[in-house]
Amino acid sequence: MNVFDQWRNAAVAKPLAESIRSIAGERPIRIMEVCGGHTAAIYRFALQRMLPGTIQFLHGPGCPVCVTGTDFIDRAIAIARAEKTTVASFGDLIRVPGSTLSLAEARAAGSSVEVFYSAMDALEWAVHHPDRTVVFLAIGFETTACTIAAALSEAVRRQVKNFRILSAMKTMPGALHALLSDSRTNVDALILPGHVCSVIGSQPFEFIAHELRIPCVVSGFEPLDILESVRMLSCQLVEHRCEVEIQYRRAVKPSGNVAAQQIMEQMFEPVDMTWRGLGSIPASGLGVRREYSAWDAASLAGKTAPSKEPPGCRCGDVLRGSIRPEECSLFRKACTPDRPRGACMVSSEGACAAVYQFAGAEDEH
Amino acid sequence: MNVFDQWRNAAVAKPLAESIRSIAGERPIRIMEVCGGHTAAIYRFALQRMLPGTIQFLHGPGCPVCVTGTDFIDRAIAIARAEKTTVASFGDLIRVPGSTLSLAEARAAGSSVEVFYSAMDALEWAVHHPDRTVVFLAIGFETTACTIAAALSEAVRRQVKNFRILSAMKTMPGALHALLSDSRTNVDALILPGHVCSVIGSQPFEFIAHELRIPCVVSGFEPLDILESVRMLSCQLVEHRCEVEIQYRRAVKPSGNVAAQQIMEQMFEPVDMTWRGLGSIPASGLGVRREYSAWDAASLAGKTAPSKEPPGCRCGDVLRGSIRPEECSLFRKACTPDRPRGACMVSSEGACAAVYQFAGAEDEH
Amino acid sequence: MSTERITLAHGAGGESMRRLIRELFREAFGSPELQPLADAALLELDSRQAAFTTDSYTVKPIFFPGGNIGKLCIAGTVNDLSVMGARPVCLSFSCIIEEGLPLAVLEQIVQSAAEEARGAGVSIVTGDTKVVARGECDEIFITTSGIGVRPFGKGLSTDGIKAGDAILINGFIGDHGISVLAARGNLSMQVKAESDCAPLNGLIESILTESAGVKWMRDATRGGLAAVLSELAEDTPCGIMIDESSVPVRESVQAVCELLGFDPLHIANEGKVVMVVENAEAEKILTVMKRDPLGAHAVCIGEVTEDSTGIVRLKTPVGTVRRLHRPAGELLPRIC
Amino acid sequence: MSTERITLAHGAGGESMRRLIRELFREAFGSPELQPLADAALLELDSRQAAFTTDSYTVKPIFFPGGNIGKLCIAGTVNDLSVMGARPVCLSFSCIIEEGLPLAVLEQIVQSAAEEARGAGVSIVTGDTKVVARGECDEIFITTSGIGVRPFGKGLSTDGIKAGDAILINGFIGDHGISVLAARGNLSMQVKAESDCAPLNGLIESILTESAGVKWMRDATRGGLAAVLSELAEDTPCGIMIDESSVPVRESVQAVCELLGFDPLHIANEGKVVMVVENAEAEKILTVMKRDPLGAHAVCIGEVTEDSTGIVRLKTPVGTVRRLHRPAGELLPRIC
Repeated sequence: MNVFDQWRNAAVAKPLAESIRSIAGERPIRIMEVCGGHTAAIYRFALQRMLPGTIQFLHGPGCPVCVTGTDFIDRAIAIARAEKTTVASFGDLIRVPGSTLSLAEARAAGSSVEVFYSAMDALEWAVHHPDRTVVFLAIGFETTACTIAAALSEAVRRQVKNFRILSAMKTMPGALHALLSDSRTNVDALILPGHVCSVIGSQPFEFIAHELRIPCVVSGFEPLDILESVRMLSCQLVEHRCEVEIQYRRAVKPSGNVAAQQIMEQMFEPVDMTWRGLGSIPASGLGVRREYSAWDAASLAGKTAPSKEPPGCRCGDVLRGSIRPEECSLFRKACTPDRPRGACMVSSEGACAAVYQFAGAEDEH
Repeated sequence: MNVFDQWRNAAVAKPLAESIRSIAGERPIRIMEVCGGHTAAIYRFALQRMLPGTIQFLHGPGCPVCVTGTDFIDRAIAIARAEKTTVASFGDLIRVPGSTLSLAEARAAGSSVEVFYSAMDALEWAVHHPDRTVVFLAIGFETTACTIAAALSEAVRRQVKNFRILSAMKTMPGALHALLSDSRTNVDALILPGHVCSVIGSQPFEFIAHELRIPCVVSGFEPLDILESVRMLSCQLVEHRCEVEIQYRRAVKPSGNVAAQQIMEQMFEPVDMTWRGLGSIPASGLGVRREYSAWDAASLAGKTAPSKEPPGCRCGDVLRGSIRPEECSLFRKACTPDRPRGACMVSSEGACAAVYQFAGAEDEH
Repeated sequence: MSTERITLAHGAGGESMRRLIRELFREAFGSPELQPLADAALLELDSRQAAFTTDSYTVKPIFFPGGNIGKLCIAGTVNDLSVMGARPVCLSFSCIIEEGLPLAVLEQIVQSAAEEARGAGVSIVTGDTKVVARGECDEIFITTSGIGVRPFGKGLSTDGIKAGDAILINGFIGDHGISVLAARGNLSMQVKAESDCAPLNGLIESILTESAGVKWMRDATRGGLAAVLSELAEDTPCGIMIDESSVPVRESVQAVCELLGFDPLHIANEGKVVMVVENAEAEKILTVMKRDPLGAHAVCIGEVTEDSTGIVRLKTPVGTVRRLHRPAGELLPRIC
Repeated sequence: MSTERITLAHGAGGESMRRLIRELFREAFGSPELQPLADAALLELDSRQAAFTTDSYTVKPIFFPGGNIGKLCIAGTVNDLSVMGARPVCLSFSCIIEEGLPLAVLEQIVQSAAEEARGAGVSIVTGDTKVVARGECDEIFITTSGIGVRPFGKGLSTDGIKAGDAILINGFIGDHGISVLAARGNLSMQVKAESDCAPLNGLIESILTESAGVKWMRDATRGGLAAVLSELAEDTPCGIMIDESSVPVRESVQAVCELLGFDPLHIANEGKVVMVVENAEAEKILTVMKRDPLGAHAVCIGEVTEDSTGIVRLKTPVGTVRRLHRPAGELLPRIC
C-alpha cells in the first residue's frame, strides 16, 4: 500500500465512471486536455475504456518537447557545432529529429551535448567547466520556466558568464486562445494543465470560460483526478455552465504561486513564439529580458538552412487535436519511440508515444 | 639471414676478441663509453664476457634520460598542472621519478601528458589542438637536438604559437671535459658516442686526445663495432698513441653533418646546464635563442619547491662511472625497471636498466 | 598503498601487473583453479550439459546504494545462469581499468566481487586485466562470463506453458535502476532507493529442488519486467495478463518514476526473477521464495491466458485493461 | 545504413538493440546455440574436462595491418584454450561500444570475428552489447571468453620437462606488437610489418594428434617470448638455454626494435606458440608444424638444461651467454 493507491483505486473509479455515464447520458462530449501529463495518464490507465464512447479525449499542444519546433533543434545543433560550446538539454529533447539530425545524432557525430534534469544542474556544470560556453535549451511551459528563471537569476547573481539560455519557453494562455479561437478546432470542454496552474493560477484561463464559452476544469494527474474532472465538466455542460473549476485543489490556487510568477517576470519577457502545429503566436513565449542579454544565447545562433519537417509527419495535426496519432500513416510503422520521425513520438508525454506505448490491448498485436 | 647478422657474428667476434686479448696482454684497461646505446649493446651482447677481466667498461653520462635532473621533471610536472597545457614528452622520460611524482603518475592523477617519438610529431599535435599550449620536453644530446631544432624551425616558419620547448638539451664535449678533468675520474680510454659524432663530427673531441691524453675511438653500436673499437683503443694504449680514431666510418665524418649543425646554431644557443651526477657545467646545454623566446617554455615554468633526490639513489655516482649499478644498495631491490627509483633504471639506455635486464646468467637468480 | 593509483604499467604484462594479480586478484578470489598466469583455467564439470553466458558491466557511477560494479557483475552473471536452470559453477573476471583509478577503489570492487562470489558459492577461475590511458574508458568496466551445469531445469522452456499458469516475482521492482539514477547525483531530490543487486542462485535452486512446477523463468534486467513479459508472450501460443496493483513497487521508486515520466515496469532490476509456474504449485513456490530474504516480498502478479495470444495485457489499478509493451527508446544509459 | 552511427539507443535494451543483435550479430555469428535474447547459451560438451579463459581486447588502433580487434579477440581466446591442450568449442563475445562508432566499422569487426571463428571451427554462442557515451571508451572494446574440452593434452604440464627437451616456435616473433605500433602512425618511418594474429588450434591439434612428444606450450603474447620462457623456467627444476641467432625475427621488425630500444624477445605476438618437446620428437613435430602455413618458419630455438635452474639463458649472436629476463616496465600500451 503506497501513497499513490488513494488516487488509483478501482473501488472509487468504477462508481465515478458510472456517475459520469449517468450525467452525460447519450451526449457526445469532446474534451481536450492540454498537458502532456494528462495525455500520458489517460493512456496509461486506459481511462477511455471506463467511459462511454460518446466521451472523447482530444490531445492538445501540451507536451513541451512536442511543441518545440524543428527550427529550434536545428539552431541548437548549429550552436553545438561551435568550438568549446556545450549544449545542455533535457533528456527527451535530444531525440527529437531536426531537419537532418537529432541532437543525439549530433552528439554521436562529435558535438558536445549534455543531458540534465534541471537548469540548475546545467548551471553547476557550467561553473565546473569555465572553459566551455554552456547553452541551456530552455523549453517548457510556465512550470519549467519558473525553475529556469531561478537558475538564470542565480547565474546573474554569481556572474556565471559562460552560461546562456536559448529559449523556446512557452506560455499556455495565449496559445490556448489561438487554438480555441480557430474555427477548425472542435472542443466541448477543457481539462486545464494542473502544473501550469499551480504556478500561474487558474485566473489567466478565465477568458476561455467567459469569452470562448468553453467549460474548464483544472485537473490533477492521477486517474481519479482526471475522472473527477470529467465528471465536473459533464456537469457544467449538462447544466450549461461555463466556468473555470479547480479539481486539483491540493496543488492549485486561483492566484497561483506569486513568488514563482515574480521571478519569471523578473528574468523573462513575453515574445512571439513558434509552436509546432500552431505556427507563430504573438506573445506566447518567454525570452530573456534585454538587461540580461549577456546570458541570452539567441545571438549565438548562427544562420541555419530553412527547417524541413520530416516527410509525412503529422505531429502538427496531432498537436491541434485534428487527428488521433493512429491516423498518421507513419505511426508505428516508420515512426516508433525507438526511431521517432516526429516529436510527438519522442517524449513520454507525447500523444503518439502514449498511444504507441499503452494502447491496443484488444485491438492490435 | 638479415642485415644485422653481418655485425653480430660469432665467427668474426671470436677471433677479434682473441686479438684484443693478445694485444692488451695483462694490462688493465678502463674504457668509458659515454653513449647509452653503447652501454645497452655491451650488456645485451654480454661483450664483457668475451674480453679478459683486465679490460673493464665504465659507463659514462651518455643516456639522455638519465642525465636529466630531478628539477627538470619537477618543472615539467608544474607546467603540466596548468590549465589547457599539455606536456609532450619522449616515452621513457615520463617514468623518471621527480621529487614527489613522475610525469606518468602526474598523468594518472589528471595532468595532460602525451608521449611522442619525435618533436615533429608533437608539433603536429599542437597544430591539431590549437586550444592547448603544448610544451615539448626537449632532452637529449646533439643527435636529438638537431631534430628538435628542425621542429622548432618549422614551428617558427608556420607561426605555431601554442608550441613551446622546455629545454634540457645537452652537448657532449663540454660535459666530457668536466668529467674527464675531474681527478676522481679514472679512465684509460674512451669510446666516443657514434650518433653524436655523426652530427657534430669527431673534431670537437680532439681535445680529449690532445689535451687530456686519453685515446678515443668513435664507435658504432653493433657488437662487432664495439669489439673493433676496443681493439683500436688497446692498440693506441699499447703504442702510447692518443688520437681520435673513427671506427664508425659508415656514419661519421670528422666534420660531421654541417646542415644539422647549422640548424642547431640557428635555433639554439649554448647555456649552462645541470647534469644529474655532474652538477652544473658551463655552456654544456642548448637553450632556445632569444629571438625565438615566444617558443621558449622556460618562462612558463613557475616556481617549484627545491628538488629532492630519491633517498639512497646513487644515479649520480653511476653516471660519473664511480660505481657500477650493482653497487647501489637500491639496485634490483627497491629499484627495478617496473618501479624505478632513479633515472638510470628507467631508460633502456640507462646503465642500471641494462644491468638489470641483461646481466647475470651465471651469477644470479 | 592507499594513495596509489593504477598506471599503464599495471596492465603492461610486467612486474607491476604480476604483483597486482598476485596481491589483489588471486588473494581476493583465491580459488584453486585460479592460476592467473596460465592462459586458461582447467575444470572438471559435474555434467556435460552446461550453460554459458557473458555480460559487460559499465554502470555509472561504479558505487551506488546497495552495491557496486564488482558486486553487480557477479550477481548478474550468476543470475543469467540460474534462470536457465543451471547451477553456476565458475566465472571469469576481466576488467578494463582507466589509468589513474585509485588502487583502493579497485581493491574495494574486487573485494565486493570476491565476497559476492563466495556468498553465491561460485569460483572465479580465470581473468584478465587491461589498463587504458586516462580518458580512454570511464573508471572501470568489467566483463564476467560464467559456466553453469544443468542438474535441474531440463524441462525449463516456454513449451509447457499453458493458460492458467501463474506468474510470480520475488519482490519489489525498479530498485536498481532508480538507485543508480539517484546515485548520479543529478536528481534534485533525495531518493531512498537501494539496488536489489543480488545473486539468486540459492533462491532458484531451493525452488527447483522443492517443486517441479516451474516452467520458465528470467531475471528482469535491462528493459525491466515489461521486457521479460513481452519476450515471454512472443514465445508462447498464449497471452499474459498482469495485475498492476499486485506488482510490488516501493513508494520512493514510484515517486521518482512519476516525476520523470518512467514506468516502473520498464526499470531495470538486478535481483528479480520472473517465473511462470503451474497454478497448483504457485502457493508452495511462493512459500519457498518467502523463506529466503531475497524473496520476502514474493507475489503472484498475473497469469497466462488463453486469449490475446502473443501479447501482454495489464489490468490497471482503476480496473481498465491496456496492453503492456517493452520499453522503446533509450531509458537510462549505463545502469548495468 | 552505411553512414549510420551507433547511438546510446543501440545499447538500451529496446528495439534498436534488438535489431542490431538480430541483423548484425546473429546474422554474422549464426550458430544454433546463439539465442541473443536468452540469458545464457545451453551447451552439450564432449567431455566434462574443460578449459575456460577470458581476455579483454583494447587494441589501438582497432584496425592494423594483418587484422583488427574482431579477428584478434577470436584468435587470442582460441589460442589461450589451445595451448592448454583443449579443443576450443565455443566463445562468448561481449562488446563495449563508444557512441558514434560508424555502424559500418562495427559490421566489419563483427564480420572479421565471425570469419575467424568459422575458420577456427568454433561457435560464438552468447554475447552482450553495451554502448557508452562518447568519450567514455575508445571506439570499441571486446571481451571474449571461451570454453574448450580436453580430449588431448592430459599430460601437458611442466612436470615432465627434463634436460635435453627441445624448445620450438612456429615462426617469426614481434610482428604483432610492431605492426600495431606502426599502425598508430606516429613512427616517422615506414614499417613493413603485419600482425601474425591467427588461431593456432588447427596447428596444435595436428601436432598433438601426430606426436605424443609435446610436454608443455604457451602462446607468446604480452611480454613476448621472454615472458613465456621466464615463466617456464620458474616453473621447472631445470634451466632454459636459447640460441638468439636461431630465433626468427624479420628484418623490418628488428630495425624498428633497434631504433626504439626494444628487444624483439619482449614484443607481443598473437599467433606464436612456444613448445617444449621431447628431443627425439622435435624433428617430427617441426615437420608437422611446417606443413601448416602458420608454422612455415617453425624452428628449434633452444633446449632445456640441467644447470642454471629456474633461469633463462640466451646465447647471443656473438657467442656470449647472458640471462634473459621478462620485460619490466611499460613497453607498448594497448597492443591487445
